[in-house]
Amino acid sequence: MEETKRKKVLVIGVIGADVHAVGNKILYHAFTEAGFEVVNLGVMVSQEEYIAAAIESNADAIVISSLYGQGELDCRGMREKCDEAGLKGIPLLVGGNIVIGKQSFEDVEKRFKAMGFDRVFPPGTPPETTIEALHELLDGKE
Amino acid sequence: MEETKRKKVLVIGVIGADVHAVGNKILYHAFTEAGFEVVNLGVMVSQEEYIAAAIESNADAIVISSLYGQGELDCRGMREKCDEAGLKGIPLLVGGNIVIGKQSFEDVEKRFKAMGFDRVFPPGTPPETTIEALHELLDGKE
Amino acid sequence: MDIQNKRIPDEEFARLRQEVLAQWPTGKDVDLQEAVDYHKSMPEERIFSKKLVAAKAAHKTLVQPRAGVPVIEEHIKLMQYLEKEGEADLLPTTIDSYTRQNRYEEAENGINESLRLDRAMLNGFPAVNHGVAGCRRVIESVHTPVQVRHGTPDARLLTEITYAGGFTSYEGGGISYNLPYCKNIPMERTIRDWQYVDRLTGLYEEMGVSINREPYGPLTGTLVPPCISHSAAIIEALLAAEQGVKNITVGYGQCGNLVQDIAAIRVLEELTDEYLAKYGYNDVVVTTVLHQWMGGFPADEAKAFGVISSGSLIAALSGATKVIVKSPHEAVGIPTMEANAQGLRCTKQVVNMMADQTFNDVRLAQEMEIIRQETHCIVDKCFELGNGDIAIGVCRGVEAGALDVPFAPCRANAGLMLPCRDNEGAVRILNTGNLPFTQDLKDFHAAKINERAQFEHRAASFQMVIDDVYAIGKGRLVGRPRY
Amino acid sequence: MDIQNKRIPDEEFARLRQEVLAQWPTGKDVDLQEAVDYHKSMPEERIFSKKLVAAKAAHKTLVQPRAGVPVIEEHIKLMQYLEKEGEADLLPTTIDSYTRQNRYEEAENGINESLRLDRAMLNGFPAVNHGVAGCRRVIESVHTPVQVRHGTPDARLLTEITYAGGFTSYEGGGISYNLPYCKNIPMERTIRDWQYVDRLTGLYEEMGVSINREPYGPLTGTLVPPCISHSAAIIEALLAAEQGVKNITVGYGQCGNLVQDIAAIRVLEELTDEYLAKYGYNDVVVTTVLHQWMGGFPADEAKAFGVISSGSLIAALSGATKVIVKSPHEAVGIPTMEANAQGLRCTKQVVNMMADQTFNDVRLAQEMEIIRQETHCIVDKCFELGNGDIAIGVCRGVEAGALDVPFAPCRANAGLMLPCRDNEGAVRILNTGNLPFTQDLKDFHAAKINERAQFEHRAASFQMVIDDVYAIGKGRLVGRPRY
Ligand code: B12
Ligand code: B12
Repeated sequence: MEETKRKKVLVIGVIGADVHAVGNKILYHAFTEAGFEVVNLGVMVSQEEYIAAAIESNADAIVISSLYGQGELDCRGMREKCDEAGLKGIPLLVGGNIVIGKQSFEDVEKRFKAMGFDRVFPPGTPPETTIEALHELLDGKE
Repeated sequence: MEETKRKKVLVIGVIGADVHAVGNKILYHAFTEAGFEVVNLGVMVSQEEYIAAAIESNADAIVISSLYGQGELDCRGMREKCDEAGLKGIPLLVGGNIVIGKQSFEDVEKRFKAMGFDRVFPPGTPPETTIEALHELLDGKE
Repeated sequence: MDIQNKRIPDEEFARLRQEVLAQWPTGKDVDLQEAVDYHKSMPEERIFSKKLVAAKAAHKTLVQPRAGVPVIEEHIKLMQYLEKEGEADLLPTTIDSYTRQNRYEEAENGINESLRLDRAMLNGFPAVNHGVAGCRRVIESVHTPVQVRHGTPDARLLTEITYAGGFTSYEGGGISYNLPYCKNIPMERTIRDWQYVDRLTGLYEEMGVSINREPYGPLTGTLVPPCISHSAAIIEALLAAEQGVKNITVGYGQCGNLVQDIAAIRVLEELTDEYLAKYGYNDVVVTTVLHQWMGGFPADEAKAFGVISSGSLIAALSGATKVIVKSPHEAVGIPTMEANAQGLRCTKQVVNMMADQTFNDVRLAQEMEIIRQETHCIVDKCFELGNGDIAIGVCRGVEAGALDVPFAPCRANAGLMLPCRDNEGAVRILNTGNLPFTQDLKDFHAAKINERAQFEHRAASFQMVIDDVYAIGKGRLVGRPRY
Repeated sequence: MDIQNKRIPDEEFARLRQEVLAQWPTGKDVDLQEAVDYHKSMPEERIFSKKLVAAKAAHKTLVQPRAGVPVIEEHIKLMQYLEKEGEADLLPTTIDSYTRQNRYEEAENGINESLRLDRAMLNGFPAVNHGVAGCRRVIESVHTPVQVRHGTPDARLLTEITYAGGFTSYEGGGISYNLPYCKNIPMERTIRDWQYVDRLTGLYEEMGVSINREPYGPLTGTLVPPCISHSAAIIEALLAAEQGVKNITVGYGQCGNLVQDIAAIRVLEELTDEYLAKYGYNDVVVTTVLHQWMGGFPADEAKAFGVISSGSLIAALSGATKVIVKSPHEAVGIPTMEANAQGLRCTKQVVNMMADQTFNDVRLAQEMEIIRQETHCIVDKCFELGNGDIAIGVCRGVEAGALDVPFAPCRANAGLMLPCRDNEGAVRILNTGNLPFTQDLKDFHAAKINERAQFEHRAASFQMVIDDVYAIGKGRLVGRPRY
């Protein structure tokens, strides 16, 4: 039964001028193993590229990684661009080391939620937690 | 001229049930090198022993070490006992790791000054600083 | 693109130079002769190459942090703090990631946002935007040599501005700042652009100013076997020497196994000297740098200090000329200046406690010989692929996977080789891909990994690699099952 | 006083026991059979000897802090914190210094003052005052074995109470808790009193409860050459074995030179086994403990982490069964529980990163042989001085300076021997005093120190010793002139 259902589609990638590739390669592996269909855009992905890929693949969620610290600048306006492109309400997840330096994660989460992200994750979040969160977000929906 | 003057006499030792001997041996060496006459009582010295030695040697100052943390209990009443024994006003110096744990040194100094110590020193005070302080305290006096 | 390992002709360089300096308004403030005069007027305490040469002679290991913030005043405060409270022997200025991708407009925005929000919004110091005068303010604020550290595929303008700005050392190279640091840039392009950087360095050298150049050793910082980073470092040293560079520091990122790491640093210096001599560059001074563990760190600060110490030990015992230091904040974010200074002081303690000791393991000679053979295989293959021209050869070598960097984001990289640890934690090669290894070397790696697989009662696979990627962050060296 | 190395006869022991238990009111709560039943009812996770034996078999290095505060509730909080946040494999209960000198009235005052002022006024846990029930509250609050750590010349009552209180390991011995820990007590007295402790341990053993005993390795913690602490440890092991102790951990305090330290731990285990076998104790399990640097620490916490890491490395590479951990607060005062846990986690990281590695220096065999020969000289001399009885022999040996501890405060110690570091930082002997060394050994030490003296262009003297005492606190291993 489960087997025959359409796999959920994720668009993943590392945003901005960020080249941290290791986590991205491992997430691709882990998501695929966990039964998702994954469109991996790799590193240095622009907002436009995520959106184009999400439209093309009819994605269920966009999973944004940012490691290098400039994520806060890179992520601004992403939700608005999704809305404009007709991806209203598409789940946006962000994780990695998404701001500069050791900051209170509560503040950081607030800031990114205000920017329209549905889920915001602190540094070092393991793939299992990420996958759990995706199931929570997506499993009810069809 | 200097040479012929009577050497200043110091009574030194480690107070209470404290057996930290290394600093004591080095202080003995350093004070002697610096031209003091030193009566070294070693470790585990009671208040009474300091006082008896100071009287006997006609000491110019008592230098108390406490390393093991229980110095605060061990030092209580020392000034009063000196007064009673006729050592009114004898300079009392204390140094080492004189309280339990990492405490604000300002507080510690205040507490020990209130107990009648003339000079109170933080952990790791080098012999040079100690000798300087002794000169400051004793050089004017005759 | 047409490249070769030949000194860029003066004319061509002059033409390129005009283009480069026009890339951003601050370029116009660069005046080579004035810059050279400025360098010559600097006190010796600020000259990187001199401090390195002295340290090498004295068998001393110098200590250097990474650090950079967007606003000049804050950056000066940071440098002064690391010099004073961190006891840094050498200082860095780490460049932000927009500048690294030549996105100066975005960098400008980052500076403005940092000022507006009163917190850093860039991950480094945007030196191009700050220009020559801004750089000089930094240099003049300290009594320690300062190096530009970045990760910039096309670093030509950055080099012009920072050299004119008084920096006396410069990290990077056409391989090491391509494969780990970009996505779509062909090798020919970065080799070419770095020939420009090296030629500019050569020009300064010819005008009497010796600027230190440092190929970036650790590459992706993640399970990079010594032979890979050594090959990259040696080839970049050769390319630099051809353009007239005379003071080179080759680097290596700690892998975690003591014997392998110490062997690696020793072989790195030896082979760099050997290849430079072999190809006729006889007046280059080679020093070495050990980078403390460059992969995923434990989030806990006390544990991070343990990792930092282990790298410090290796730096000292291997006799590296300097060590690049991590901070206890590594897993979380760019360190505060306090955390950065803590990493430095911890390192200093260990380096100094080990300064008088030597490491003389019975396995050292064998490990050195393995790294020597592997590196020879790769570098010589690149020469062969370039018909004797290493600039051409390295591009072909990367394309062919003869020089293959694990976990590299760049399309130019073959990505066929798969590393993992052996049973003592040395980084070995699970799948040699197209590495031009002899059968003996392949057998050696297979045997080493097989030993571990048997010990762990599992077959060697990508899961083992993943376990190894996480291992140090989780408090181990070898990613054993069920940790 | 009349002593010999013979199991205390049951009758005599019973008589002594009555006296001992009457020394302080809490003594009356001790009931041997009830205590044995209590031990037998404890879950295995709380049994020290079992955890050590398992670690030894698995070649694992366990991690243990020092810790103790005066008030029971606070002490329980501390233990639970170190177990959970410190990831401690083994727990301690460090006893305060009044209890160590049997000053139970002052300890009582210290407890009351601690309660009144709401801060610790004692440097440890006054277990005698807290009594059997108090101890059991501590033991039952954690899932980890707990050891009594102290420095008590006459520890008989403390042993009775803590054993009945459920502690499963006990540190100390008649040499190691005399010479560094008191001023006026004759060796005969402490040897005698520790025979009591060992006999009590033997009684538990005979009743089916194996309590681990640990001679205190580091002595004064200050430039103690391996042969000195090894001799003390071996002799204490022999004395303990005679009284029926079956599970012994011999210890050594890190000196700072990698080769010497690793050689020391390896020889320590080997020689203890050898002597136990030689004198007919064939069923004693011997494990080892490495104490992280026991001398003066740097005040800076980041630097302290460096020192802590260096000891962790040695523990792992030497294969010590456990490592006793320092904290970043070491130079300043008794650590907060947070700082203590930091020291533990830092240690854990390094120990685990080194767990799969081995150390195989070419000089290891020679260094081991030196320590072996030196220790044989001392221990055998003590046997000789006692006409074959080591209890008598060690007293005479200490008196004669055949076993001589540097910087010891006790009058019983000869204090003729003077240690200092050689040019690589190994602790050597500048003045052998009355150590019963062969001429070869004396020459070896002289040559090693001479090498350093020449390097430093100064004669070896007490100033060199002083420089070495301060060196690690000032960030170096060898106290070079002008640091
Ligand atoms: C390896 C590494 C590098 C390598 C990267 C090689 C490569 N191309 O991949 C090199 C050395 C090249 C590098 C370069 C730089 N790096 Co770097 N790097 C690291 C390091 C040490 C490990 C990263 C890693 O691979 N971890 C292992 C993988 C498996 O974990 P991960 O990346 O964290 O990803 C996992 C999770 O985060 C999570 N996750 C990731 N994305 C998402 C998304 C969602 C939605 C969720 C739920 C979870 C999730 O799942 C992943 C898999 O488990 C980290 C620090 C650390 N973590 O220890 C610094 C770090 C990320 N780097 C940093 C920086 C600043 C840089 C540089 C700017 C250089 C500099 N100033 O030092 C450049 C940036 C270049 C650029 N343009 O991007 C900073 C970022 C600072 C900040 N955010 O405040 C860090 C944190 C180090 C530090 N403390 O300063 N780096
Ligand atoms: C070596 C040592 C030991 C050795 C001592 C051997 C011996 N018999 O001498 C051993 C291992 C036996 C030991 C035992 C104990 N120790 Co101890 N020990 C140390 C250590 C590591 C170094 C001390 C030393 O020798 N330093 C080198 C000498 C040259 O320096 P110094 O002693 O500080 O003395 C210099 C200065 O302080 C100054 N000075 C000294 N006195 C005075 C006086 C004046 C007036 C002035 C101006 C200056 C001055 O000049 C001296 C010369 O430079 C310190 C921590 C540290 N400092 O790193 C802990 C330390 C002193 N020990 C400590 C403790 C608690 C103990 C024990 C209770 C065991 C325990 N709980 O761990 C027992 C106490 C036994 C007892 N009854 O006293 C604590 C004290 C805690 C506190 N105050 O809060 C310390 C600070 C460690 C810690 N952080 O927990 N210890």
